[in-house]
Amino acid sequence: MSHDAQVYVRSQTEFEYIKQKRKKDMRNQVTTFAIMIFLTLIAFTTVAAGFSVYLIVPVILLLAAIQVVLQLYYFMHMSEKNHQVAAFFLYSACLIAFTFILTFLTIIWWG
Amino acid sequence: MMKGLKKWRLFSLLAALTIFLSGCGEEYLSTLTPAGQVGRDQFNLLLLSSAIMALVIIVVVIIYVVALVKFRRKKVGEDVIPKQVEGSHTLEIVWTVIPILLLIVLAIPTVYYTYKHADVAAMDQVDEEGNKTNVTVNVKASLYWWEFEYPDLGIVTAQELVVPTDQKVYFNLKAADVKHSFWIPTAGGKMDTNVENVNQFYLEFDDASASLEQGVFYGKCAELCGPSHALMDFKVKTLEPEDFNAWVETMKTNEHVAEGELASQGEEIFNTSCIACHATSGAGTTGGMGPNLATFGDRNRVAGFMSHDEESLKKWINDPQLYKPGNLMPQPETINDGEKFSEDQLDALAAYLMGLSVEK
Amino acid sequence: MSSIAKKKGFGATLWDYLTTVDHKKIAILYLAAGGLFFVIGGIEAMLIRIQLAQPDNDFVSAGLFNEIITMHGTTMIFLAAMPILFGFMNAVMPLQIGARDVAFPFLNALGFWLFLFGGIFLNLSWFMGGAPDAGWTSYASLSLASPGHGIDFYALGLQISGAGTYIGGINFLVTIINMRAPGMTYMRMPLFTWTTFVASALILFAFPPLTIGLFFLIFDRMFGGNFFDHTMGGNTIIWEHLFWIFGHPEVYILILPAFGIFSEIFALFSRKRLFGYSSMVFATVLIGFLGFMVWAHHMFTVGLGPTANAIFAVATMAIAVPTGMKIFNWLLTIWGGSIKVTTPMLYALGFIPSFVAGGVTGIMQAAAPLDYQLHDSYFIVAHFHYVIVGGVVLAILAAVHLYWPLMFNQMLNETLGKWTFWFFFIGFHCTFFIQHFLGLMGMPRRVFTFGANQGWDTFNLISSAGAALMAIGVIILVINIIITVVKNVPVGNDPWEDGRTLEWAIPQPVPFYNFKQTPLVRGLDTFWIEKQEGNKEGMTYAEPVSDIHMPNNSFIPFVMTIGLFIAAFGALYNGEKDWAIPVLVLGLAITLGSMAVRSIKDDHGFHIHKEDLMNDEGGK
Amino acid sequence: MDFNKKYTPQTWPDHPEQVTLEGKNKFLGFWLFLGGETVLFASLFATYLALKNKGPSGMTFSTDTLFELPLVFVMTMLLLTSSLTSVYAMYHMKNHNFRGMQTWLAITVLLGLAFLCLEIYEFNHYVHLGFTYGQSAFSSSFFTLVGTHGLHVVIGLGWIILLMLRNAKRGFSLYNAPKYYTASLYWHFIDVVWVFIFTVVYLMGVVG
Ligand code: HEA
Ligand code: HEA
Ligand SMILES: [Cu+2]
Repeated sequence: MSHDAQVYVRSQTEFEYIKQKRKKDMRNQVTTFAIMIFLTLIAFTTVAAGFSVYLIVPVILLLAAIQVVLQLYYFMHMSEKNHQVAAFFLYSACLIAFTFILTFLTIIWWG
Repeated sequence: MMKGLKKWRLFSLLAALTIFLSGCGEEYLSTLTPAGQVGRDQFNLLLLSSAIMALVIIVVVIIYVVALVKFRRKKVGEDVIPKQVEGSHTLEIVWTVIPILLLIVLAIPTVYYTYKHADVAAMDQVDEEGNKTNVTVNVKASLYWWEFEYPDLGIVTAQELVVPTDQKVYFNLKAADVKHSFWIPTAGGKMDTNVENVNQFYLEFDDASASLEQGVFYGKCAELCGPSHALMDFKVKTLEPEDFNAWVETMKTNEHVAEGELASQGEEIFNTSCIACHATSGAGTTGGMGPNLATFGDRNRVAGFMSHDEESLKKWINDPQLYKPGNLMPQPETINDGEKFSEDQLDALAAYLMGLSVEK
Repeated sequence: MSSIAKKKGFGATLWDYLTTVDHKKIAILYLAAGGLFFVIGGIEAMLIRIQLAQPDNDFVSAGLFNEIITMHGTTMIFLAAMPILFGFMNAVMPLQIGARDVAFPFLNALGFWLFLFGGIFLNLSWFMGGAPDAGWTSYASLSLASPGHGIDFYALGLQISGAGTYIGGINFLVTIINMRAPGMTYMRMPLFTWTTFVASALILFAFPPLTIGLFFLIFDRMFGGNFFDHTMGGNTIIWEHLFWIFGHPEVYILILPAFGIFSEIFALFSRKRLFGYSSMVFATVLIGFLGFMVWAHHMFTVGLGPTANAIFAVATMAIAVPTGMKIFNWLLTIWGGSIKVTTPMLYALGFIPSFVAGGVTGIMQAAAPLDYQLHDSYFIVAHFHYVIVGGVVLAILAAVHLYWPLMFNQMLNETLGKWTFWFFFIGFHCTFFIQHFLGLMGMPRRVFTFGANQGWDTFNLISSAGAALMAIGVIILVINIIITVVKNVPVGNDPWEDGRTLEWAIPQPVPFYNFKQTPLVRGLDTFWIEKQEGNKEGMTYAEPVSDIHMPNNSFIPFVMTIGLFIAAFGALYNGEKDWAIPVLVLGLAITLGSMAVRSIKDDHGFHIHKEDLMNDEGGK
Repeated sequence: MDFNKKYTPQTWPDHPEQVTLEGKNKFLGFWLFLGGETVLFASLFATYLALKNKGPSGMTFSTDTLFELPLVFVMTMLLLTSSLTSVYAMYHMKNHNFRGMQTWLAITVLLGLAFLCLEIYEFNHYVHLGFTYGQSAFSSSFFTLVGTHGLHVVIGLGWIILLMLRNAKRGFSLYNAPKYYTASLYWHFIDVVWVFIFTVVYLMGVVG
């Protein structure tokens, strides 16, 4: 049973529709990619331009976060349904990861 | 009435606990016989938490025993199918809220003492003349011995910490090789000596240690540091402030002269074989490869744990590895032209070392 | 187990077990290997107690003593407790949720072999120049300073066996999420499945930090890294953090499945539904979550500063609340039930006061200023043996009796079982209760001996005497097992008569494909529901009999493991022997090669046809 | 029933990676694995941040003088683009266009290889400067963090190449679709990690 996939034959219109839809999705992916490149460019230019550290660090971290969200949600399809469990575990991982980094940054050194 | 009864119960529980607990252990070593304010704070926290925990255990055990007595199958009947209860919200709230309250009772003093015992702001305080108002000790832990430097007083000692009573004594803790942990159970909790940073805390001592069975408090290394971790003991001598000041003065000025022929012979041997690692004057700063021996004759133990007599001293000198495996003192062969010390040499060394004293 | 052996002959059986991917057989392997390591760890414990029975004892030398405690702690935690629990998870969890097997049978086998060979590698250190001697926590300054190869064995061995555990964790998670039978919603899962789930999630997040910590240690010791060498800018506290980020969740990885086992037992032998099921689930998840936020309570004396200490102290105390929920739910489960004191139930009843005693001392340690006194003293040793032995080991012993009929279709002798219990239980309290006071009286832990003048003599002697009682208990258990296996009387399904969950409904011996037809789950405690409704078969089915797809056995997991095992020797002798790097490369090549074979070769498994299934009346 | 059943674009399911139970399990298991990987890299990042610029007394290496942004920028572009090309590959998988998928994967592999070459060049350069693995705690943590990422790239490449070779003659099936899918997830994840590396290690390093 478990390996048996019901074969579902699409009608021609359905097939055309879904092909169109995929194409559109793919176009969106390319847009996402353009945004990612753009974000990267900003990040590199802020650094190259030599603004204040207190400005640069939060900005590039934010840009990185946005970029990662784009990767996860679009390239890795986390925006699609069927990903609740995956999302739950990934967020848990991020939460834990965050606490580690926070402690390592704060309490490992005593000043 | 109910409230009074409860208070009385808690009080008698605490009283009983105190008596029971302080019956355990030796006065110079046990955390149950605190010798200063820090230890006392921690002991009180122990009493408070034990009382709460005893309460929890009693409640659980009562429910448990009653259930066990009332609901055995023999009692309720072989074929009875009990009612399949799902749960109870009321009960659930009860056993969530009550533990939270108990924990709050424990958490408040916990947080308070955490900050209190970490407060070393007064460490650098000075009086009008610019002298430090408090005694500060730099503790350096090495494979298996302790060095105590008094930076403001310009003296160093090893293996036996000498501190004044009735004031806060501040400590800077550091390890020289691997991590150790500095612990005087009667005086208060321990603090690690790390390799990469200096830890700070303070302790207090109420009374002079002279009245104790051994005349000293026991100190321990509390972090596994190698084979002889168990033997890395030190002793603490507490003196009334005047006595302490007197001790400091002699430490600073005391020039040791070997008395008698044997001791002088010993001094000679010492100066060829041992002086490279061991200093014999208490004045100075840290940095010796081996423990400073200026107060050797006043000590309570040889090598931190062997009885303080010439017999153990000679045994120790002639085979340190046997008695404290893994320690870094050279075997006699390496410092005495490839041979063990002869019995005569040992006698001489022992006489010399036992004569090193600032108290006699 | 014995029945197959008779039919097949030794060689065939051996091959069968070397290549098996069946969760039931892998369970047996885990149980056997874990049991062996438990005895080894137990013997080490006995050596510790003999040495400490009297002051100034010289039964073992100082260095050897440190090796013994290190190996005792490491063996017990990584190679005994966790694998035995994995054994029960493998044996029981898929049956409880109505699955044919775990999600990745191949990886299941791989996980087992990695654990076993990691353990063997670690224990080889005894014969190859000395065991690790820096404590199971292996704090970096000491573990870098430790001469010889002991610590290298520790780091590499744990790395290998840790990989096995990690794989197992993911496997269980996916199994539980994806392979529940129809009707088995999350809120109908038996508690043992729930605790397996949460424990596996903890494994998923707790083992990577350990992996990293061990890699740092390996690089520092064998490949010229500087993570912990403070003269090169390194920092030993990083190891302490990484170890405890792993270490604290690890203790919940151990205790949660134990909680699950006891939840099954209390319900079963009280003939009563688990009280407050949903709050039990909630508490399990909450403990798992909080378990990640408290690790620094092992580091109160490190000098992290009062703010960190205060935060971690309060966070630690919070764990008492969900744990308390569980304790009271169990009490209310037996309250109003019909309690039958069988051997497993006896263990469960012994567990409650023991674990509560251990738990509350944990809360005392959480009070940071008090912990300055308790840390690294025998009080800590008392605490964690109370929770581990009083919780995890009692659960393991209970589960051995409870699930023996499920795994082997035989029943362990109840009388001997009770003897085991009483010896073990009395010995346990005798050994460890007194250690609280030793700690308060100033006795540090990890001391190879102690002087006579410190007031610790009597208590230590009592403690050692208790350990002897525990050993007697374990020996009775071993005898019991031997007798039972030799007698080999089949008992059929539902041997405890009040079984509530699916695993008791399945015919005995369990067919290798588990369920002929996928069951339909109609509520919590589905077997109980069916029985109450008079269903003789004990199950309702979700589908007609149809072909079943099964995975093929495979020798590749074993080969992959051997590759890593060989590579570990190469790493160990790096910079010392000329052959080290070639051996390292060879080992890795074997592993990678077999991985490639696995992915290139088609392995679609096989089918059991409907007709054959119809004729098969259970049995093997 | 049969894994090798031939599908046409018209019958090919919408989510070929999640049709069979094996596929579902792989899919989920892989996501969980990525959760674990997140924590793994977090540990590496945390350590790197704690040890950044720490070394023996008198060490002259520091992030602001060591790193060179142009190289990192090129590497970033290569990897980002390869992420897009693997999206293209998955697009063709959904359309049941095997040739298309293999082609895009091949491009992905080439981009990945280029990235790898630059990384090797970069490491080699540092070693020549004297910034070797054992030079300091900083160097150890840097090489370990970035090297672990590099190792992931190597594994990802090996995996994709193996898949391409193995299936070159066989075409699509429900047996290999989940494998392609998870491989592409892996590749994206590598990119996610790199985003943090170029931000936290290089950009924040250059600012000091
Ligand atoms: C299975 C293993 C296990 C379990 C379950 C626990 C459970 C707990 N542990 Fe323990 N612990 C260890 C294994 C375990 N521990 C080990 C191995 C070590 C030492 C490692 C080493 O150094 O080698 C250790 C060390 C250790 C320390 C460090 C001590 C030190 O080295 O200084 C601390 C400090 O906070 C601690 C705390 C706790 C707490 C708060 C719990 C809690 O989860 C307990 C919660 C349970 C209860 C509280 C009882 C039931 C609750 C009620 C009945 C409700 C009412 C209760 C109250 C209101 C209090 N543990
Ligand atoms: C799962 C974990 C686990 C378990 C089950 C145990 C079980 C036991 N442990 Fe321990 N222990 C640890 C985990 C565990 N321990 C850890 C983590 C440490 C810290 C290590 C460190 O400091 O680094 C420690 C440390 C530790 C110490 C402190 C050492 C020190 O600090 O110096 C002591 C001392 O008493 C001790 C004793 C015991 C005893 C008596 C048992 C008993 O319960 C054992 C019972 C088992 C048996 C008695 C089996 C006996 C078997 C036989 C006799 C053989 C029969 C033979 C055949 C049939 C062939 N353990
Ligand atoms: Cu803990």
